[in-house]
Amino acid sequence: MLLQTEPSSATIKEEKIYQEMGVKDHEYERIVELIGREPNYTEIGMFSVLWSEHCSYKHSKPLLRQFPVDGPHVLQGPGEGAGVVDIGDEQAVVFKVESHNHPSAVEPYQGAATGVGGILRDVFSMGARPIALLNSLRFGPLDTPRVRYLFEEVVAGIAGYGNCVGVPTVGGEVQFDRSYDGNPLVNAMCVGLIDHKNLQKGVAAGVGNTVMYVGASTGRDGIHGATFASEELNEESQAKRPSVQVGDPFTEKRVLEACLELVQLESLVGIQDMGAAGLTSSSAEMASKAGSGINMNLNHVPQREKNMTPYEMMLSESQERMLLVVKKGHESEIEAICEKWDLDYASIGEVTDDRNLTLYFDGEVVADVPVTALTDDAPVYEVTSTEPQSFKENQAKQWQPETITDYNETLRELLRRPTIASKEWVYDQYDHMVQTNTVVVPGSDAAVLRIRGTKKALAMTMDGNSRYIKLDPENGGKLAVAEAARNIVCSGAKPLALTDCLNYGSPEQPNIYWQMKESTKGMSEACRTLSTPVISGNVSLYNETSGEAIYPTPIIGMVGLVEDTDHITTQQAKAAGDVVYVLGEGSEHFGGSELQLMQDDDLSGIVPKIDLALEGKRQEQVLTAIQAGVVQSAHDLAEGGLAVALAEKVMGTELGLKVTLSKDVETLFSEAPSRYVFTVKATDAKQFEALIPEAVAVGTVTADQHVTIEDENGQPFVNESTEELTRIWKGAIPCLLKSKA
Amino acid sequence: MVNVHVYITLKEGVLDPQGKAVEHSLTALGYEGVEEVNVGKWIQLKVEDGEGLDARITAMCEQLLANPVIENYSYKVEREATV
Amino acid sequence: MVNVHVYITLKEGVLDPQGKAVEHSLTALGYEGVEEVNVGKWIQLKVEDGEGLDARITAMCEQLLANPVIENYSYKVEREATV
Amino acid sequence: MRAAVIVFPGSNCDTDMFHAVKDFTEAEVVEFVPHTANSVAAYDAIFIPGGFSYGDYLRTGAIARFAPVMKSVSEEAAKGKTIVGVCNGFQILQEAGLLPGAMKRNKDLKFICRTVDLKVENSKTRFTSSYDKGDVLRIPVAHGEGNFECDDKTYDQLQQKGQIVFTYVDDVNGSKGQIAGVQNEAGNVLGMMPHPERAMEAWLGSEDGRKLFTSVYRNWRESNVVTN
Ligand SMILES: Nc1ncnc2c1ncn2[C@@H]1O[C@H](COP(=O)(O)OP(=O)(O)O)[C@@H](O)[C@H]1O
Ligand SMILES: [Mg+2]
Repeated sequence: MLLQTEPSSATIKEEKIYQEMGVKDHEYERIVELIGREPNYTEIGMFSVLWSEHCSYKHSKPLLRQFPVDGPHVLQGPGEGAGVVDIGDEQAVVFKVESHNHPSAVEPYQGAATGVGGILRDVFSMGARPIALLNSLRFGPLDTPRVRYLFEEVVAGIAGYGNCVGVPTVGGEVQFDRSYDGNPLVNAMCVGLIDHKNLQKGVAAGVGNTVMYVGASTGRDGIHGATFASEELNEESQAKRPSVQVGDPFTEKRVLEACLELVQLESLVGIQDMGAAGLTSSSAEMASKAGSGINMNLNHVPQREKNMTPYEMMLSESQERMLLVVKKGHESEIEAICEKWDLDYASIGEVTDDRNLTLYFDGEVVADVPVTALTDDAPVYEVTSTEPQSFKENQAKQWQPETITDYNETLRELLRRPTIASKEWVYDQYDHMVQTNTVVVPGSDAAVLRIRGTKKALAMTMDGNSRYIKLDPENGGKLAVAEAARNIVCSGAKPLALTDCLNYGSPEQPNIYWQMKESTKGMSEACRTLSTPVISGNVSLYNETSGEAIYPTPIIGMVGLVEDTDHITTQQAKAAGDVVYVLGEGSEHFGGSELQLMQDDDLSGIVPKIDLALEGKRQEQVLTAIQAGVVQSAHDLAEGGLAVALAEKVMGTELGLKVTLSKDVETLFSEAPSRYVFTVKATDAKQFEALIPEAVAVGTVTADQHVTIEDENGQPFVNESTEELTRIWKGAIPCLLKSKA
Repeated sequence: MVNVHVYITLKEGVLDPQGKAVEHSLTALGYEGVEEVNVGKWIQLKVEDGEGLDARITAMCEQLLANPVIENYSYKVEREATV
Repeated sequence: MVNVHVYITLKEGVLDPQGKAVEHSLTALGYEGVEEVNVGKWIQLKVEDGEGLDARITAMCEQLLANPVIENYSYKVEREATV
Repeated sequence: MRAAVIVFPGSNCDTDMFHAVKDFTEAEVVEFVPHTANSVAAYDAIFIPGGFSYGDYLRTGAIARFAPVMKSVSEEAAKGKTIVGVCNGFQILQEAGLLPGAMKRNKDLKFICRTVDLKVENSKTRFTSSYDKGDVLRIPVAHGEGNFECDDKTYDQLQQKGQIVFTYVDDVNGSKGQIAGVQNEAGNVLGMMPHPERAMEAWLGSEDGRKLFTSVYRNWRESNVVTN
């Protein structure tokens, strides 16, 4: 009866109702051509979500093709729920990143929470047990109540979901910048561990096999979430959402445990989570991958609300649901496991050979479209890309920092910058220890988790610095990949592969498309040089508020393998008397640096250039030295440069540092890449120097709990107690949050 | 001062896992015929009486006490009987 | 079926960290003269009417809905007007 | 010693607890026991792990205490069996009336995960006999509702009867008397918010939790020497 209120095929065409769903005129015409008639309301709804950027990558596909996706260890590249990399002993690591930017802007707690839920399902639907979560967050400055609210709620949402499911949140990053004021970024990454034999695929294979629904029941949550994720935010965004998706981590935990039992069954043919575009995308994609068709009877879909229409059921983004294909006659095996975990389930359809997605409701066919039309035939756009004027201007401009008179004060100020300040306030709320595998907890360059029963461990990190990319996208793309790899190497691991989340503004803007093109080009090149293929990823476009795009923000999630847990290294200095070494030189280019932002509150000029060959060479040297056991601590230089990195080496410890450095802004605050600080036992110094001859001994770790930097004449120009530095660095974010003015 | 009681509940259609869990548990405990359990909030506060009281309470609810994206609220003002 | 509203609050004397935080935030937001904020629960449920209704509701409250160690509860039954 | 680790829907420290008992005591049997089990009578020690049983909906532990297995846990508690509840396990034991007090949300309303200093207040218990009174242990906490509350009369009793087993050295969550762990009057049921099972290996941060498990094991062995 509600069906009658839906517009007819003719009305949809005449009144261009498809436009409200984000379908363009020419796309509508193409749909009509593909299915040979005018689509009804349910059908156009299905096309609108599957042809949205979020599901079809219609603006990003050509760019994604640049990425190297193969490698000797890659078992599964992009295309499934998550990528898979072999780590030996018949085990593999599974990981992927996902954005939940738009939902988090509207309802930060639930938006972030359901983002975590979604990425967990991507990983356990592969058959892997999730062992770690990470997150990468971007907000405006913490100087408005709205941004503080978004920040606090996003963190609480991530904590609320991950903690309850019992997967430790072990790492991530947070940056604050004006460009994210109205459009925060919430990217969540999940890492799982799997035995090769359990590896699953999302395929609807085997004509006659049963399509089963498992998990939470379907409500009217987040209808049109996928299209919503592909649109710019505006005041109507809120009104547009019939209802926000609410996560239920308790159900997720049960779905997780049930799925890990289900994947042991011979009779399970395929499994995929119902993510964005819910039942539509999972069914169409599973059929597409198998070259099959699916018939479904929507009356059998477990429903939470009354009188749901086929349109609503197909587009609902209710959380904690999975779609399964099961060998005919074996449904009861699935049912038994679902009952054990107290989950809803239903047989809702079967696999066919007609390559159509055919939906029945109340005995009638309510949708009947070729699977390929929904998936493979989605449009792909070659967009115009125009280099913005500002790029040339910045390349021609050498930004000069103001002369620094008080280095001590500059260091203090830098440590207080929210982007540099300790993120303890954040990760204290995350259970980062559950499952008792976390060897290196948040607070070092990368988190490290042991793999029980082996000598191996996994290192993982998320990184991305959009300020460099904004000024110089190609070089910035390289920097992002290199930084992630550097963090992995510092912890004693060899980078294996990466996952990426591409967060940008509207691709329909030539200048933005140019950013996308250039930065992904740079990323691809870095991936090749550093041998870190891209095994999975996610694209989030239209991150704009009132026409203002965010900085181009590709985020890298990287995982590395520690061959022997003895190699695990952290950034903290270990003992007084150890020698402090610096590897790599500063640069005269300060474009995009934290120092520039601090002094100018704006970005401009040339950013430090990266030499990928040198980057690769140094990473090898560093890893070799760490594996040789001659490195006590290793830390890469990032925001704030050497001075900040030195301070970070003793934060929270009972140690200090005394080093001699030349008193200039390049040495101390440059954010040039490929730089590290190490501490080495005096007795290992010779061996260390033989392995990294370019490293320069600059001083020693002390017991006097002061960070002292002297010039060549022995004049100290930075001298501050470890306690005071720690206080500033740890206090900065809590202090900003308390200033409720 | 007046006593204000604010009642907050999830909007219709928004998933209420808590309500579901309680309903499930009550049924398991043998209470039959329990339905549509909803767990909401009841916030009590004392506020200065006087002009614009309703506007003030509404503002507090919308700004802080309730989350208008997923919650509905209502309130009741209770004046102590003056002797 | 009748609608039952259960109201749960912390016992007097038990410090309510949530209430305190809300009070603090309201004051910080510029709402003056806000006092004694208490955050409690409001549980709505539909229960079969009939004999022993009060006893049933009381049992549900004491057994599950409230924790008598730190909470007090009260309830209200609402019957839809029969035409 | 035969040990049970109880698993509720939503438990998530069950495996960690299992490893702590299995890898660090000489218990002959360590088994997961589902919430649906009717009896735990076959076990000498019963561990209730942390997590979010039933999503912690309504109140932490409120729904779990009615799980079928809890009836038997209560019976065994009354018989003097050793019962240890950690974090959510503690909350469940409170809801079940096997331990005093109740938990409120942490004083700053945030979930806290961090390693804290814990002081042993009573080392004459079957859970802490391998420690010394006054020992300060490094043990992780991970909870949103660990703010221990009880009335003054109960608090006095806890003090007088030596039921306060652990306190926080610093005010971590607002708990009355900075209580982190208590035992029942009979001394066979312990509840604590910090996670000793996460403090078993130095390279993961701390091994200060080991002695809790060895105490439980040793006490069991000593009281069963005759029959063995
Ligand atoms: N959102 C977050 N969640 C968890 N851990 C975080 C988060 N943000 C930062 N951290 C942790 O804080 C530490 C410092 O982060 P960051 O400054 O980004 O390091 P780096 O510059 O070496 O990448 C890391 O251990 C990181 O994992
Ligand atoms: Mg780093």
